[in-house]
This record gives sequence, structure tokens and C-alpha cells, in this order.
Amino acid sequence: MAERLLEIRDLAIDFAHPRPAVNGIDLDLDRGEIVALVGESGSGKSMTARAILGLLPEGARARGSIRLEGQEVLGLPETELDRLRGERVAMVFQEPQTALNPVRTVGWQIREALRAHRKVSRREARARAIELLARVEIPEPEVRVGYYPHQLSGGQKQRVVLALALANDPVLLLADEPTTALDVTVQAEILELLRGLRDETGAGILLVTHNMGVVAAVADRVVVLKTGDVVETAATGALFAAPAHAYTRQLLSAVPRLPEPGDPVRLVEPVATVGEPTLRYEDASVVYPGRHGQAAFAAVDSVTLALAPAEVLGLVGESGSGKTTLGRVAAGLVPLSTGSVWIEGEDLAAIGRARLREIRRDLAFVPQDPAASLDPRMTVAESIAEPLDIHSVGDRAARRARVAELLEAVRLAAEHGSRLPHELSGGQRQRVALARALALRPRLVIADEPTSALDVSVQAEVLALFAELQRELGFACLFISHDLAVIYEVADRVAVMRRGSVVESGPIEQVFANPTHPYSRALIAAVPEPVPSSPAGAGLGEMAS
Amino acid sequence: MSGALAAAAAPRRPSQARAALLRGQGLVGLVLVGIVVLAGLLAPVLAPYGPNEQLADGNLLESTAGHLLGTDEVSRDVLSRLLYGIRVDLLVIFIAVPIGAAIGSLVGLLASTWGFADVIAQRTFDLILAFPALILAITLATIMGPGVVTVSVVIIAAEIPIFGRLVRTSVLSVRELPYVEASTVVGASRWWVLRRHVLPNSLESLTVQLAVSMSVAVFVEGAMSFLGIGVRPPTPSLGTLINDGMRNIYVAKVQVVGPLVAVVMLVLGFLLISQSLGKARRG
Amino acid sequence: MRTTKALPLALLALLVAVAMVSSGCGSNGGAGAATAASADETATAGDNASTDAGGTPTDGGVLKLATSFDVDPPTFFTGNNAQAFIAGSVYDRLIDYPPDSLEPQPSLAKAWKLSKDGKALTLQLRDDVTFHTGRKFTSKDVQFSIEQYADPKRVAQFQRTAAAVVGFDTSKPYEVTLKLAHPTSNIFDLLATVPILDRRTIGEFDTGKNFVGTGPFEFVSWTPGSKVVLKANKDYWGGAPHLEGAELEIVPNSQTQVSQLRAGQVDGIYDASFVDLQSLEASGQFQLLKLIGTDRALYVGANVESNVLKDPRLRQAIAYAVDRDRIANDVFRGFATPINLPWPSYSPAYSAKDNTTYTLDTDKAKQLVGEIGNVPTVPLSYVAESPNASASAQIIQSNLEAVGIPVKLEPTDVAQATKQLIGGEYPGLWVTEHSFGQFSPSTLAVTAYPFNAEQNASNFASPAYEKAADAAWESPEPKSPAALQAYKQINDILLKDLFLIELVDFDPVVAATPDLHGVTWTKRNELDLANAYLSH
Amino acid sequence: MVRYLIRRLPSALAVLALASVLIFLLIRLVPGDPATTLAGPGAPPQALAELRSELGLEGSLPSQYLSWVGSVVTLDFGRSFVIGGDIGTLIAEGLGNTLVLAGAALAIALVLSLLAGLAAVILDSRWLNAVLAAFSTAGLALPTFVTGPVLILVLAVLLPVFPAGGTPPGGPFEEPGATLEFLILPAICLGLPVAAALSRFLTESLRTQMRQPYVMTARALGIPRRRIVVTQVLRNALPAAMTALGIQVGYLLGGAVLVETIFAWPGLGQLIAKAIGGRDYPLVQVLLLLSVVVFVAIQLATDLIHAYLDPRVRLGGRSG
Repeated sequence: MAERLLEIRDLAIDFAHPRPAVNGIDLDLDRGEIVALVGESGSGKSMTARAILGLLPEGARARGSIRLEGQEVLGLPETELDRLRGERVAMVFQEPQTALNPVRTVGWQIREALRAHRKVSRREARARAIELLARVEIPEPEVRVGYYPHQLSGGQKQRVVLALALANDPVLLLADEPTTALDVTVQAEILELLRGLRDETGAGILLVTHNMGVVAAVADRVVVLKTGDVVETAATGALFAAPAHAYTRQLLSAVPRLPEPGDPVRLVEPVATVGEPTLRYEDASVVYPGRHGQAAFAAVDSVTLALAPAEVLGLVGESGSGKTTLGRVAAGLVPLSTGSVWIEGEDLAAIGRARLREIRRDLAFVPQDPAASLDPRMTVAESIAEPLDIHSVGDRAARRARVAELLEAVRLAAEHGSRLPHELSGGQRQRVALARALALRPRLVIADEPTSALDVSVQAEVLALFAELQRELGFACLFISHDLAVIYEVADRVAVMRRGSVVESGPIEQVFANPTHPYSRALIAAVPEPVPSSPAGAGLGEMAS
Repeated sequence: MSGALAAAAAPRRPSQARAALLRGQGLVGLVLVGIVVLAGLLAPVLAPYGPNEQLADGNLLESTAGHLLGTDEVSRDVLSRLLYGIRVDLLVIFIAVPIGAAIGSLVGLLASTWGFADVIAQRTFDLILAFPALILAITLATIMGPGVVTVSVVIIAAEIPIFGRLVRTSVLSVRELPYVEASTVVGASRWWVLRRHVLPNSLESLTVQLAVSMSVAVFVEGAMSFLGIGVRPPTPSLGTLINDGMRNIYVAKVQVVGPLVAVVMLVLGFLLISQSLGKARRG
Repeated sequence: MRTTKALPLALLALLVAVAMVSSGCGSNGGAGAATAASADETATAGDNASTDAGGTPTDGGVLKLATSFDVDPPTFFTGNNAQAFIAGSVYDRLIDYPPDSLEPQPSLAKAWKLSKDGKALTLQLRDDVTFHTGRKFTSKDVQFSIEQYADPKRVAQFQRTAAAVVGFDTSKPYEVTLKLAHPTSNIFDLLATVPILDRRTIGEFDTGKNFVGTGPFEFVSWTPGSKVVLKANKDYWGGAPHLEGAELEIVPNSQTQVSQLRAGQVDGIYDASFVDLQSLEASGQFQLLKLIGTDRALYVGANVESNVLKDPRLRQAIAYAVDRDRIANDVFRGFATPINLPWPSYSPAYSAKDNTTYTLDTDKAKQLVGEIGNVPTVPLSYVAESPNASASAQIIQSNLEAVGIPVKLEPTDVAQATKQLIGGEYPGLWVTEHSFGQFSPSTLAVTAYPFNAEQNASNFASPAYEKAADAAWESPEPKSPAALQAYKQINDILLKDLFLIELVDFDPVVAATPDLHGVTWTKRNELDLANAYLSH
Repeated sequence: MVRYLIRRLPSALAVLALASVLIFLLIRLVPGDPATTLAGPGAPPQALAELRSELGLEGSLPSQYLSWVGSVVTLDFGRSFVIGGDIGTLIAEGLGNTLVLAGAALAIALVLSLLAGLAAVILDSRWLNAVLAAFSTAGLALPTFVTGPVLILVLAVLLPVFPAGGTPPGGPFEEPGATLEFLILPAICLGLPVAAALSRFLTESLRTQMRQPYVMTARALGIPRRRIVVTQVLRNALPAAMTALGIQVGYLLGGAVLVETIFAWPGLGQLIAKAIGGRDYPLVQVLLLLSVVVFVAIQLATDLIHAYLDPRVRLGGRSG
């Protein structure tokens, strides 16, 4: 018989701006229960969580009712809220890099959290801090308690954030995208930890996430939000098995998936390997010299890799694996320390600047961040036409025609051409970036995480578009991503990178079905599948790091 | 949601900056500066007398109908001197500062493209910045002798490192922006990147700095004239007029009011303009 | 025989002094006697300004004065305000002049006698005088002090006169005979100027560590850029001073001096501008001590070698064109009087008639300019740091342009002005101040650089002028008929050749609280505080 | 920390070396021969030669430079020709006074800007923000050479609360009470623009810090807002504020020239104005170099304090 912890009725949040955040949400959460609040950007899921703590941004106003253990918390004065925050309800935030105070030690921050609610001596606080750090499985807590945040890894930081949240034994934990910024292997560990804590303390957890895999891995129940409205509430198993609402179905289908054992192997047309590869790395290394007593650091370490014409090579790895650097090497943005990189049979280091420009005509680059992928001062049409302008392709009319053609190719209306980037959505901007990359009909496209900042449904559309264009235009592509499922969706071959080296490469179906390197295996295993595991989600977690 | 936030944070078009100047703080600044500039430009029309015309009405008069701001020691109309005096400051503001800014920007550009030039430019900037502006002013005045030219040289010298550093930093940071890299990868030349991306991007921070520098220029002219190493009599300038007015403060209080108000209007105006531009830039 | 090597140094110091004060109330007069200012003198400065010890003097208190100048030991004898502050109170001189005459009065010398040939001067010295160190003052100290003064290393203004003293007889402790190279009419100017130094402590004098004299106050300390502190010499031969001590604050900004005086922070200030003096006077809360007898004069110099100015008619036109009254009223706020010749009324060379030869006469000036024809632009140089020179130059410019002489103002700094003055390098006209009119007339012709017959800033050379100057200097008695004849010649040349055109004469003014009484001064505006006291 | 210092030192030394060359050359760029100017045009040749050798104007330029640097490094500055006295003594006295004045101005600026910044962030009231913005704008828009005389006029002459200028009778170090009285107006005059600039910077960076996620973390833990501001936000804003402060301290040196002249405060600013006015070249050289040394030292010091305050810089990269 579960005890009702949180009861949200008819919650609506208004901004002074025209955008309504939340329209009337109902949500219940019991002690010991993990409820996932799922939705895409702008669905209001974060605002809902923040409303529980009274931490809405300036100008936002909440109406309705939020009852915590039967007590109405909406509209409590600030001092009352301060008593509630951290003590009964705690929150874990998305970005562990910035969620901690950079100039205070971990121990200090925990002490401050304790002091907010009770008198503690320095010694008691330290003891409690060490206990908490041990509880969130930070090794050597006696040492780490004196560390500053920057001395910890991303995963450890998130554990510290968790420790802070647990400091005063709250009954309700709000976790706002707690693993989004983390690598998959770390994500798996944190999710495991969350579940363990729930089991241990019996606290309720409201998990705010956009990731269906995460939902499947840990949640007991799911609440699906779409632009401020609850579209579906169901037990996790039921939801995944039989999504009732069309939006939920769409959301689920948009999630890129890895092959299940027994799935039909994805059909990859064999790529012709005759002639020069479009891109070839020969024992390529990028070493950043050690400065001021720090050791030299090899971002890319002796990589040998080839990309055939019209082939899509997925480059996958966790943060710091060197995959982005390798992409920038091919684009000529980063010089090699040793080894060589060849484009269509020419050594980039050996040719002159003029030849390099010519080669670059056949090259394109799609950057990651949609906010920075376009010059904010140039209209969409100007941005797309820029490569044509650079190489003075055709006359003005011809260029205009080409821009129209490209807009159409990336499924944008002609009137988008006169817009400025900030007037577009993230997905639209990445499409413009794609159109711009394709303007000169390149033979090689380097795409660095082109979809990782997008919502799943948008990502699905962009990926589909990309695949279609690639088939149509037949360019070779180096596709860089941390997301194995995305790679699986678009790539013909895959190379797995770790600490600057390629640990495994091969045709996609081979690597995903039978990874030979232990790291590839761990990486693939850590991906939370958007399929609910058995009630406790067994099978997740144990892995080498 | 993150996308929407990112969009809001993205820099706007220059027209945004133009709009910022036409409302609120920016408008007040523009009006303040505009009045003084106009008064200076229209001095020959507005001034009741010549700037150096010695009148028979008596000296060190307080405000009268004929002489709103009184007369000075040698019976010149202070209002007329003020109007003409503004012109010297306009020269400093709108010629010396832009020259310094242009030289500094060019050096900064050069430094950002050529490693060797960078080392030299950086050290030179450090060197100039290591002298407090007023001490630099005194030093240069010793070598060159006082005068408008010296004031201008001091301002130019002081602005070079400021703009040099600004341009250098902004070129280097703009060059690393993803969309600039994307242009480079498809074969854009340095010149192209500079013209199409770097300059438009740096323009806003340069305008903000330009406004700040212009207010500083008014200060420098005033301080130098106050110390006797600035504009030389009989040429009126805001600094010399304040100096004269302060000297006669017990006798003709009204004398100092005009130049003081003009200086404060200019400094405040440019300050408000730079603030509003800065705000528009940050979005 | 006439070497002028040391003079430029003196001039430099003088010019620096002039230009640095915003009021131009510089220092540097000659020697003079210190008697109380009489009632009618102070009347010009406001009737509450009497510094006469009218009531009963109050003992005690420390007098605080302020000036822009700082002590500079190497040029101590140039006597800027700060140096004069020390010189007037720490040291005594052999004789004193009253402010309005050139009759020597006893001081350390009780009596004196000039030999028939005018080449030996015997002085009887006081035998009751000791230095602040306790040592007795004797004839040897006289010799030492005059020799120090004559040393070209020390920038002193009467150096040429001091150098004319070629021998000393110090065989008796309280009598000294000075042997002169030739009869020297201004020998008493020298004696009224040379401070009697303690020869034992001259090393400390050189570094500014200590100034030891026989005067009414003892030196306590000098903090460069900040202040000079003196305390009363209780054993002063003339009787212990009323004040306990005197301090001089060094305040570079003359406006700040005025503020400090108004705020009651100091009792007197040297460098108030004439405008401020006027308003201080008008407030009725302050007295102005017009240092009568320490005259300074503002003049326009002309480089007679310059193409335009070599025509005496043009110089005459200028003399007629300048509006001396306006300068006296507008710039000097009534503290100055128009002049044509450098002499004050008590000078033997003074002539009331000659002094009004040139007054404002625009028509005459225009007529002279018309005779010359087309006059090219004349440069007019002045030290920009000096508000008086600056304002006067602008008035002169407007005056000259009114009669058809185009003028271009050339503001310079002090160093440049000094160089131009000494080298005779002014491109055309210049405006500045000179002193020395208050001494024996020959002093001006041999000591004041602009007047020096042998070589001057105007590059004016005339055998007649040279002869007249020599005659004036070498006559043993300043008022002898021969001397008077020489003065007449000098005046005629000055008025005819007009290589410098005198404008106005004024006395420097110290503004002080009305509580200050009994202050006197020498002709070199060294305040004598021996009888000064503060009433409260 | 030491490693950080070692890293910063070469560029600081390079600036010093370049500045010393520049200053050395500047003096020689002045039109006319310094010895002739100092001795006066009529000086005998022998005296001139002596002066030249004392000024270090003999020999080739490089050897002149080396001997000058050598004597400066050994703190043998020589004597001042125009002002008189030993340069070392002059500078020591001036430096003491300037440090007292600049220190007081800095203290005023720090207190005012801290108060303004904290009040703006903690109270966050609309009218208070407007008042503070007006204050800082006025502080930035009013030139020192106007505020000085106006302060004197109002607070020393019309209402004789404070002395109009000068130093206390026993010098600035004798009697703290009296010193304070004399110090307050010049310190306000010098400190006001710095206070305005600094408070503007501090408020802005405090506001930026308030938007940082760690503030949200702390608030979600129930730590009161005021406490977060004082113990966390301020601490984070300080390193950047230190750098801004360093630049402002540089301005203090320049501003001292004006303020010391207006308030008759016998410091280095007055000394340098006097030295240049009197063409006292040996003194000018040393003073210019000193101002650069002080400026560079301040930059270095603020960098070090910045490093000390920011553990990311202090401890270097991650060690765990």
C-alpha cells in the first residue's frame, strides 16, 4: 500500500511572455516510486519540477495545487519554501559541470546544505559529507571531500550533486535530466545509483527526461507531456507495450534503436572499394604539447582509417575520445603532429594553399551546435549561398536557383530563405546547415554530432533527410556521434574511438552484432534501450570503465 | 526548450543596435551628444560673438542678457567661446579617436593573422598600457610640447592598444565559431572570413568601445588642459574653459557652468550610448 | 670685463618662479629694509589690513603660510617664495632698506663708511649676535657669505655686484672692509640682499638639511613638496619674536591656497590670483598685505633684430597701441599702475613726466603703422602657464590688431621661454615680468637681463646705452649728479628705442587673516616675522 | 601558485625591459640637450661636461642605457637637479604619501562597490537599482578636475568640515585621526570614479553569477538567498573583480597626478608633474619607470590573487 507523496492537480504555469509553459497538469507520485516525466523541448517538464520547489524563473506564475505529503506548497512564502527545499524535497540538475560551486570544496558545499536546516559542527558535517560521498559511491571519500569540483570527473560531479540532494534525507527527489550530459557508460552507473537509493531510502523520485531509454531503464510509471499538456500516463511496461496516444507512439518510433539479438541485420549495400578512398588517415596523430609541467596529451593517437567514396563512416566514442579532433583533421582545421591524411589521393600536408582551396570545394562541414552553425547576421539564403559565393559559382540568378533547390531538398519552404537563424527552430537550422554543406555538391561531408542537440522527433526527421540526401547525392561522409543508435541508423561502417585510438572498426552490422573489443561491448551494452527491462531493470550496469 | 533559449541568446543583427539607439537610454545618450555636437557645428551661426572677440562690456561679468554665461578675464563672451570650444573636443572625439581606433584595429588584425606580428603587437600593447594615460600624456607633452596635436596624439596612442586587443581577441574567437569553420572548410580565404564574418561580428563590440573611448577622450582633453599641457590659449576648449571658470569661481560663478554641462553631457551621452549598444549586443 | 655667465641661471630660476605661480606674485626683488607697513600703505589693501602692531602683541601661536614654491637648495639665493620665507626669518643681512626708499638702515652692520675713491667700504658690525648654533657672528662670516654669494655655482642675482668685491679686511672681528674693483653704486643693494650664513654648516645648507643663520627664527625641518617648519629664536639679538613658530605649506595649486585660507587652514597665502585677491578683499574677512617696495613690472619685449620690429616706428606704434589701463584693471584687478619706465616713485631715476610719455593713442599708432605700410604678422610669445601673461598677451593682441598690426600668439612653456629670453631668440614680441626697478637704478642695467646693456633679450646694441649704464654703475653714489645724468640718458634711450615697452608696475600681495599683525618685509619680498603676532 | 607566478613573470619582465628602453629613449627624444637645459644656456663648458657625465649622457647609447639600468637596479638614482635632493629620498617620501592616498581611495572604492553590488543583488529593488545606476554613471561622468574643486568649495569652504588640502602637521603617518581628516576629500575625489567603475563591474558580475546553475542548486537545498549571495556568489565574482580592480588601480596612479595637485598632497603624482614641468630628466626617468614597475607589479599581484581565489587556476587541471 503505497503512501501518496506528491499530488499535483491542475497545475498551470504562465510566463509574462506569451509562451504558456504548462496548461493544467495532474500528477501523482507515491513513496518509493520512480515516475518519469517525459517530453521534448518546450513541453514544460522542467517547469513542472521547478514549480514543486517554488523555483520558477522570474516572471513565471503557477496556479493550481501541489500537495506534498498532503500539505499545499504552492504559494508558500519564501522562508517556508527554504525550510522545505533540501529538507523534504531535493533536486538534481542536468548539468553537473555547472551545478556545483567551482570555488568551494565538495565538503564545504555539503556542510552548507546541512547548515541550511540544522546546526552542525564542522566535524559532524565532515563526517556526514564523507558518509554521503561513500553512499553515492565516490571512491576515497575522505580525500575527495576536500576536492574542488574541477578536480572531479563529470560522473563524479553528478554523484556529488546527488550527495548534496541526499544530505538531509529528503522524501522526494526531483531529477531533471540527471544523465543527459553524461557519457553512456556513466549514465548507466548514475541510473543504477538512483534506483539503488530509491530502494534504500524509500524516497520517491520524479525523473524529468527526454530519453525513452532512460525511462525504460528506471521508471515505474511514465507521464508524457506535450507542449504543456499531459497526453498519457501509464505504467512503464504498459506504455512501451501499447502506447495509447499518437504522440507517444510517434515519440517511441522516433527513437533510434540498436539491433536486438535476433533482429534482422540491417541491409548495407556493399560499397565499391575500387580506386582511391575519399579520405584516408595514415598513422595520424595529434599531440598537444605539455605546457607548464603538464604532460603532453595525444588527442588522436596513431589512427589509420579509410573512407571509400559514397560511404558513411560512423565515428563513435565518449567525450574526450578524440573523435571530433579526427573530424577536424580531415577538414584541415587541425594540423597533424605525425602521420598523414589523404583526400582523394592527395596528402593535405604536402599540397599548397591554392590546391587546398580547390580540394575544399569538394568538402563540407556540418557543425554540432545549431545555435552556432549559422552566422546570426546572414539570412538563410545568404548562408546557403556562401559556398557558391566563395567559389564564384555561376551568376547571381544561377545561385539563387541553386539556393531554392537546396531549400527544397532539405524540406524548407522558399520563404525561409529570407529569415534569420534566430527565427528558426533548432531542427530547421540544422537543415539549413545541411543545405549549405551540400551547396557545392561535395564528395566528402564531415558531420560533427549534427543532431545531438535536437529533440528525438526532430533528430529522426533530420537523420532521415540526411540518409535520403546521401543516397541521392552519393557523397562520402564522416559522421561523428556519441550516440550509438544514431550511428547505427546512418552509417555503413563504424569506427569506435577511445582515448585517441580506434579500438575497433568494421561494417556496422558486424561491430554492433559481434563487438570484438571489450570497450565496444561495454559501450553497446550501456545504451539504455527504449524497452522496459524486467521490473527492477536487471541486466543494466555492470561494466568495465 | 534549449533550442529556444539558444535562439534568444544568439546575437542579433546590427539593426537591433540601431533600434537600441533610438529608444530609452540610447536615445537619451544620442540626444545629449547630438545637442553638444550640433552646438559645436553650428557655432558660427549660434555664437553671438567671435570666440576671441574682446568686448567693451567689461570682464568677468556674471550672467547678463547680452552674455548668458558671462564674460571672461579679457572680456570675451563665454557662451561664444563655449560653442567654439566644443569644436576642439569634436576634433579630438571624431578624428583622434577614430584614427586611434583604425590604427589599433589594423594592428590587431595583423596580429591575429601573423604570429610574429602578434608577438610584437602584444608586447607593444602591454607597453603602452603599462603607462597610466595621464602619465603618458605628461610624457608626450614634454616631448612634443602642449597643444591640440599633443592631446590628439595622446588619445591615439592610448586607443591603439585598446582597439588592437579588442580586434585581435574578437578575430581569434570569431574564427573558432562553427559557422566560420564551416566556411573555411569549403574553401573560404582568410580575407573572405574577415570580410564576411569577422568584421560584421566585431563591429558591435568596436562601436561599444568607440563610444567609451569617445567619452574618455573628453576626459583626457579636459585633464590635460587642466594640467596646462593641453589646448593652449587663446584657443577655447572644454578643458581650458573649465580651467578658466574654476579659476574665477569666486567672481563669476556662471563661467564654469557651461563647459561643465557640455563635458558631462558628452561623457554621459557616450556612456549611455555604449551601454545601450552593449545591452543590445548581449540580447 | 663684463661677464654675464652666471646671470642666465638666475634668470632661469626667476622665470620658472614667475611662470609657475598662477598669479604672477613671484618673488625676487632686491634687498630692502623691513619696517612696518604704514597706515596709508595698507589703506590701499583694505582698512582692516593694518599689520601695524597697533594693539598689544600677543605671544605664542604658530603662523602658517602657503605657497606654490618649494625650496631648492642649489638655487637658494634666487629667493622664490619658499626660499624667501627661510631667508627672511632664519637669516639677517648687513643692512636693510625701508620699503619706500633706498636709504640703508642698520642691521648686522651698525654703521659704515665709504672711502673717498669709492673703492673701499668699511662696516662696523654688531658684537652681540650669535648663530643658532651658538657661535658668535664675526667679520669672517661676512666675507664667507659674500664669497658664497659670488660663487657662480650658486645661482644669485647680484653675482656681478658680489664679484666686484675683490678683497676683504677681516682683521678685526667686528669690523670688515670690502675692497671694490671700482666704485659701485649698488653695493648696498648687495648688502641688503646677501644673507649671513653660518660657515660651519654650509654642507647642510647645500643639501637643505639645515639652514643656520642669526635671524629671529630657527630652522626646524624641510619636507620637500610639503612644508618648511621654523621655530622662534628666543635669543634673537633684536628680541625674541612673538610667534612660537612659523610654517610654510607647499601648495602647488593657487586655488587650493585660496580655499585653505578661506577654510582657516592657513593664515596667509602668497600666490592668490588677482581675481581671488579682489574677492578675498571684497569678502571683508581677509587683509591684503601689499608688499610695497618689492615692485615687479609687466612689459612687452621686442627683438629688434627681427625684420618687422627693427623699425622703431613700429615699436613706437605698439607703445601707443597697448591699453595699459585695461591690463591694470582687467588682468591685475587694480593692483597695478600703468608705467612707461621701470622705476618706482622713490627711485632716483623716477620721472613722473617721462612715465606718461606713452598712453593709449590709437590714432597715433595707426598713423605710425600707416607710415610703415603693410605690416606682416608679428609673433607674440608668452608663458602659457602664467594666467597674467596669458591674459595680457590676448589683450595686447587685440590692441595691436585694432591699429593694423596682425599678431599671432605663441604660447610657450617656461623652459622654452627661458631659452629664448637668454639667447635673444624670441621671434618677435614677448610679454613677461621683470623686477629690480625697486633697487638702485644701476642694478637694473647690469643685473636685469632684459635691460643689460651689453647683451639683452632684445638684441638691442647701442654704445650710448652701454656708456650710460656703465656710468650709472660706476659712480660711487647713487644720487650723485653724474649718476642722475646717467639715469636721464638711460630713460631717454628706453623711451626712444623702446626695445622693451613697459606696461604696468605692481607689488606682490600676500592675502592673510586679519588676525595677523606686525609683518614686515624686505625689498626681495622676504617676510620678516620678527615682530609678527597672531591675535585671536 | 609558484608555477603560475613563474609562468607570468617573463612577460612582466619583458614589459619592464621594454618600458625601460622606451623611457630611456624618450628622455633623449626631448628636443634640446637635457644637460644644457638643466644647466641653463650660459653655463660654462666645464660645468656642462660635469653635468653631462652626472646625467649619464656620455658614451654610446647602449652603454648609457646599461649604466642607467645598472644604477637603477642598485637603487642608486642620483640626485634631482631642479627639485633638489636625493631622488631616492624624494621618491620614498612621495611614494609613502601616494600609497596612503591611493590606499584610502581604494578602500573607499572597495567599500562602496561592495555595498552597492551586494545591495543590488540581495535587495534587487527597482528603485535602488536605479539609484545605484545613477550613482555609478555620475561617478564615471564627472571628471576629477571638477569634483575636486567642487568638493573643496562645498566641504571645506562653504561648510568648513574638512581641510581644503595639504597634509596633517606631523606628516601622514604621525596621527591617524588628523590624517583621516586631511585624507578624506582627496580620497573621495580619487576613489569616486574607481568606485563607480568597480561597483558597476561587480554588480554586473554578481548578477551573472546569480544566473549560474550552482545558485539554483544551492537554492534547491534550502540555503537562504542572502547567504548564497554572501558565501557563494560573491566568492565566485571576486576573481574577475580582482582583475578589474587591478586595472582600476592603474588608473589611480594617473588620477593621483590631478588629485594631488588639487589637494596639495605631496605624493608621486605631484612629484612627477613637478619633475616634468621643471624638465628634471633624471627624476622623470626614474618616476616613469617606477610608475611602470608599480603598474606591472599590480597586474602581477592581481593575477596572483585571481589565481589564489580561483582553485581552477590555483590547482591547475583535474587531478582526480
